[in-house]
Amino acid sequence: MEQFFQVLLSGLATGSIYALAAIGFTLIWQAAQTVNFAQGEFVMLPAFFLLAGMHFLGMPFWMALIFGLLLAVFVLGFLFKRVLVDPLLKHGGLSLIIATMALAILMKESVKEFYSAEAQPFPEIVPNGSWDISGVIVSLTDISHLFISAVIVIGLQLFLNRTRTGRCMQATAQNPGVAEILGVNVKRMVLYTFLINGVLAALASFLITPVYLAKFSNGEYLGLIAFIAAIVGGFNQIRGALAGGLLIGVLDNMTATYITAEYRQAVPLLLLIAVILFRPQGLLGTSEGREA
Amino acid sequence: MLEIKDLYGGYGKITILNGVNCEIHTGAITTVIGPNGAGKSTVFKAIFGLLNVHSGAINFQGKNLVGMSPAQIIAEGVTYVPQGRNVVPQLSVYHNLELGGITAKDQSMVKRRIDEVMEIFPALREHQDRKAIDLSGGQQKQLEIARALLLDPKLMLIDEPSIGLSPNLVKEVFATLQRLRDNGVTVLMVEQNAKAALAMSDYGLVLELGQVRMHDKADVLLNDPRVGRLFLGGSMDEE
Amino acid sequence: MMTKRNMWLLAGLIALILAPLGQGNYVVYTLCSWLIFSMAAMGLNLTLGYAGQISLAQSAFMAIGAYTTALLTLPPAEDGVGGLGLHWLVAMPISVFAAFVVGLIIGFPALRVKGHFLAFVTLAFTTLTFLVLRNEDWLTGGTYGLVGMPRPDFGFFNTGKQLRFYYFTLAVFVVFCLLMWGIIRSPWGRAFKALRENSIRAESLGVDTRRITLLAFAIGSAAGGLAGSLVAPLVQFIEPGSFALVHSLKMLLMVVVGGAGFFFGPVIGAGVVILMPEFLRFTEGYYLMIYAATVIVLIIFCPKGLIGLGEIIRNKLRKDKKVRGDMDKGAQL
Amino acid sequence: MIKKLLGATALSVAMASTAIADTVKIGFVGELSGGGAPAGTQYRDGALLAVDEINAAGGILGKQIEVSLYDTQTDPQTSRALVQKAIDEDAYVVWGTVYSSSTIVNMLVAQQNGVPQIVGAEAPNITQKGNPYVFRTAYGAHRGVPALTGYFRDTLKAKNVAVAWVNNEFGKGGHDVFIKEMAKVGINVTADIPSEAGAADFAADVSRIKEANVDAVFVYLHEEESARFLREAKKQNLQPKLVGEVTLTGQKVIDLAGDAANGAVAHVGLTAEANIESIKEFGAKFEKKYGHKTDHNGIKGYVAAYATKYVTEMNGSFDQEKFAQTMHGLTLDVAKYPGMLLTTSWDQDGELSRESFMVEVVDGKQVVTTTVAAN
Repeated sequence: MEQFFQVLLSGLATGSIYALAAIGFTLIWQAAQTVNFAQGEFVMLPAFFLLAGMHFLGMPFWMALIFGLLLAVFVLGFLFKRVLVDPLLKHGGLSLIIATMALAILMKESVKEFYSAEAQPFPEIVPNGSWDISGVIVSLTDISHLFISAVIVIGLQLFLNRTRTGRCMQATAQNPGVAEILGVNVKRMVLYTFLINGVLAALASFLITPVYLAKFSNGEYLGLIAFIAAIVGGFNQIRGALAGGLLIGVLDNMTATYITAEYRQAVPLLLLIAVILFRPQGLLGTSEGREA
Repeated sequence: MLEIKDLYGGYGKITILNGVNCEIHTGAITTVIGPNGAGKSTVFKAIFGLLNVHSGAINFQGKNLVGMSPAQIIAEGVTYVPQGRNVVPQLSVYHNLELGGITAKDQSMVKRRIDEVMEIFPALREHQDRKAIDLSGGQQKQLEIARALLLDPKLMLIDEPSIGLSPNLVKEVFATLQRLRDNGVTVLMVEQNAKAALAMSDYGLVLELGQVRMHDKADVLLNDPRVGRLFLGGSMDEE
Repeated sequence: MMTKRNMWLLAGLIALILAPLGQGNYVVYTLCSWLIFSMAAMGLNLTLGYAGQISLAQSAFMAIGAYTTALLTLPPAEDGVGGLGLHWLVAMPISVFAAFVVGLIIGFPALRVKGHFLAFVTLAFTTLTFLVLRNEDWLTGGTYGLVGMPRPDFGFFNTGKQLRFYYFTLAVFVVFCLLMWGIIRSPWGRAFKALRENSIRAESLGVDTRRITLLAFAIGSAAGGLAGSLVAPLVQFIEPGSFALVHSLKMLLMVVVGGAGFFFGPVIGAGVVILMPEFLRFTEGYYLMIYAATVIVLIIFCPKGLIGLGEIIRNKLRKDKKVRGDMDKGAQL
Repeated sequence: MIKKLLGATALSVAMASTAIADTVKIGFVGELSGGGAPAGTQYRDGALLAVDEINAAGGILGKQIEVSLYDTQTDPQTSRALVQKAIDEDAYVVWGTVYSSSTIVNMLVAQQNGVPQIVGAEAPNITQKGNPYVFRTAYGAHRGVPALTGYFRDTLKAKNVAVAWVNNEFGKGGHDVFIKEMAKVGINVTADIPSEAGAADFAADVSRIKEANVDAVFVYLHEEESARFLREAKKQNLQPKLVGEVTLTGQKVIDLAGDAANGAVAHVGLTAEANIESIKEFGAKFEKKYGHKTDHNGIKGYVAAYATKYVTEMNGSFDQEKFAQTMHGLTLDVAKYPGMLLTTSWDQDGELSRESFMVEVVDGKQVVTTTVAAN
């Protein structure tokens, strides 16, 4: 039983970080109707911004953290939209999706060539420490991952629901045609979405890299998982992505513990296929949410 | 108040409007009819800045709207209700209404106006905290019209308001439009259901191949045999 | 009648026949892989270029073709994983058919749902295929793979030597191109083209877009199976890693770089991907970076790929002359 | 377009084959990009360091070494093509690859062409296929893992053990040997846990080991995964001794795992930290030239280059067949052949043996606890 709770807790903690990446995915999907195949690399990169800030620019940790965050927002939010998304959107979603696949390769290779091919240690954001609660080791890292992710998600929900800008973003995402005729600055709202995705990617990066270690290939699996989480949870709902992330995190760990290690990766994939076939709007998604 | 002069325009390089000329009567309801592909909805999009205008002018109260963004056009006092569903599905009725005033600087005024339009549409007040997607089709259309009224427009463009509504609801929507006209709003409407629309309108305008063919009092058009043959005959029950 | 287009095709074929003469084994080997990947990419082009759907399963279909061929052609083993010792001519059609059937099974449900869900389903399928190949070592040799697939011997023509294997591959390639050509000119093919030009209009003309897309996908999968069936005797070693997701991505980019929807686009794309490392040797590790960046630039500025780029350049050079209509058609068939 | 491409290919090949008479060509075929790049680039750097030294000292039999680098992108099929290319371009010996999956494919080509190949790969089956042209620079897992059997049985007195291994040809090789060895000495393997290469989340793995109640754990993972495993083990307070082969106590693992690496034990064939003058000196030279530390792959590359020199000079000619013959059953004593860093022997299969070490991580440093004699 201790094992069950141990694995559950670990799964939730990892899943909460998957959720951050998955939410970004969902936002981009809504704002630009595109699938960002580079989302995993978006989570991989900010950690290297932070490391570069510390090691090349000699910044103290907290300053490098802010530096990494801002650079991520600029590069992954602003530049990504301006350089790639804007010119490609008019060619249709297909070109853009393929371009993000190429972008993923470009980002991975660039980090490998310009930073390092080897994994790098990454400073802990959260201090070490753990409690033993009747056999279950509860670490500060796990708890804070869950807590920080929850705060981010709640904050984002509040922003989207309680502020006028947030509601304009929702309008843009759910019905861009209407947002435009109401005089919403649709372009700016779409930009905000990309910037928020940059923030989410950076935060996910800073939280997960102490565990995963900074490596150029980190995004491969993370991207896939975020992707599955978003589809399984429901592409048009933030809470869908959140639930999807947590579900996949737990399911992955439970599978590895109780069922099979060899086919561990298969379980999320099978879930993905099942959801696409039987409930394409996702477990929590609403199918009539947007006019396609 | 609205005068369209030699308007040419379309999507990309495809031209749909081939020199539209007309002057809309202030404070009246004018219905635009015409066959499919005549450019009815396209005229609306052109007025509202959503279209490539190749040449020509759209003068509204002495200002040329060509080249303005939707936000600027709203500020001039024009509002637009496109066809189909136009609510933001996951936002509440109240917040949908609020979006109607998103371009306004004075948000306390927007709050007041929301109250006022909800007076006109009591069903919206009743459901103000529900998600727009959960309203009935007729209520959603009411919501769209109410939202369009939020900034007290002088001209309302409304495209196919009857689509998907039951005959009773259509009557209700038409009555609403007449009430608006009586309060001084100029209404320009595109309607598939031409007979019923002309019957409640003051003026009618026939558009064909991107040009204005006829523009007269509604009852004159209703009794015109050519119009009857072309647009009123079977079109009532088509769809 | 010898049209200009046919002359170009003939010149291309002669170039392909002459290409390996006097070259080292490595160049000949690379030319073989180019032809094989061209076929796989041409199959993928049906799905991407004509039906406008992203498939990330082409490497999985190659795996199906390669493993089927390997298991059928390998000699029976006393211990461990062995095969049936059949001739390649028997193994190949079975491999192609297997890929075709699996393509139908995967594509049918995936294409029922709107949007780019085929991309997700095929992505999952490729990874699942990898896991099965890796874990079921009683059948596939697991992570160690299968070694020593024989190269086909046609009695009068044994393909054991590299150069001979190249001509064997070239012959398969030419037959394959003729078949594809036939498919594209058939009523189905006309439906593909209608689909590419305007899917909404195609639908209104009574084309069942879903069925045609499924067919395009399954035929494309069969092409992947054929390519796999050639990879097994070419490399004489297969292992799960050679058919991982990244190879599907690579093939997808081949199609885009060459020019999606153009008959010979994938051939050029495969040429760039497989031959470019040769010319960019000085770039060493930067090769993949340059490649990815090129793809992005190409997609932004010339979405029709290198063939499209060729067209633009040609049109610029001959601004005064009217571009011949048949050339346009010749490139885009 | 096609003709142009082909023309250019022909040109580049022609240029490459106009070799200058007083050089000897070596083909370096390795993982310079892709997932294997960290290992492949180390192997390359080690080899090139040796090449510089050898050339500065007059080359091999008076000929300067000219190394052509071929990047496999960590793809076995590419590596096969590139070994072919290196041979087409008259490589005398091929160095690499480090990844076993690539070596298994491309060694067929070198064998068919009769070109000796000195590899960094460690999968057991490489030297079990009767290929007379393949030679290792580190012994395979089937030699290394049995060296640990005594440690499990006698030192730890283990009854039940767990094994955590990476599910690829590297890990499976070690895993299979380990299972056999444990069966031989009657130790139960009660938890057998594979993980994917590149796996990041070891929570479930560690938790299963914990539940299995074992006396020791054999950890056979790549460097990064080892580090992640160690951190998770520390987090979950895993008590049994963690024992590895080569990778677990590597400097990279210690850097990445921090104090979670303390207490880990491994049997190491080559370590840059070994308290041996020759290796320390090599480590210093390496760090001076490249600005970063070497690992065992750097040593392997260095040794590959020197073995090529010594064996050729022993033969007195650049005869490839003779090279292979000489190397079988050869012992190079470090006293006479300092470039080998340690006395090294090859058997009839190209398998290598030399002395090795038991290493424990103490306060973030590798400490050699025992030296294991060559077998």
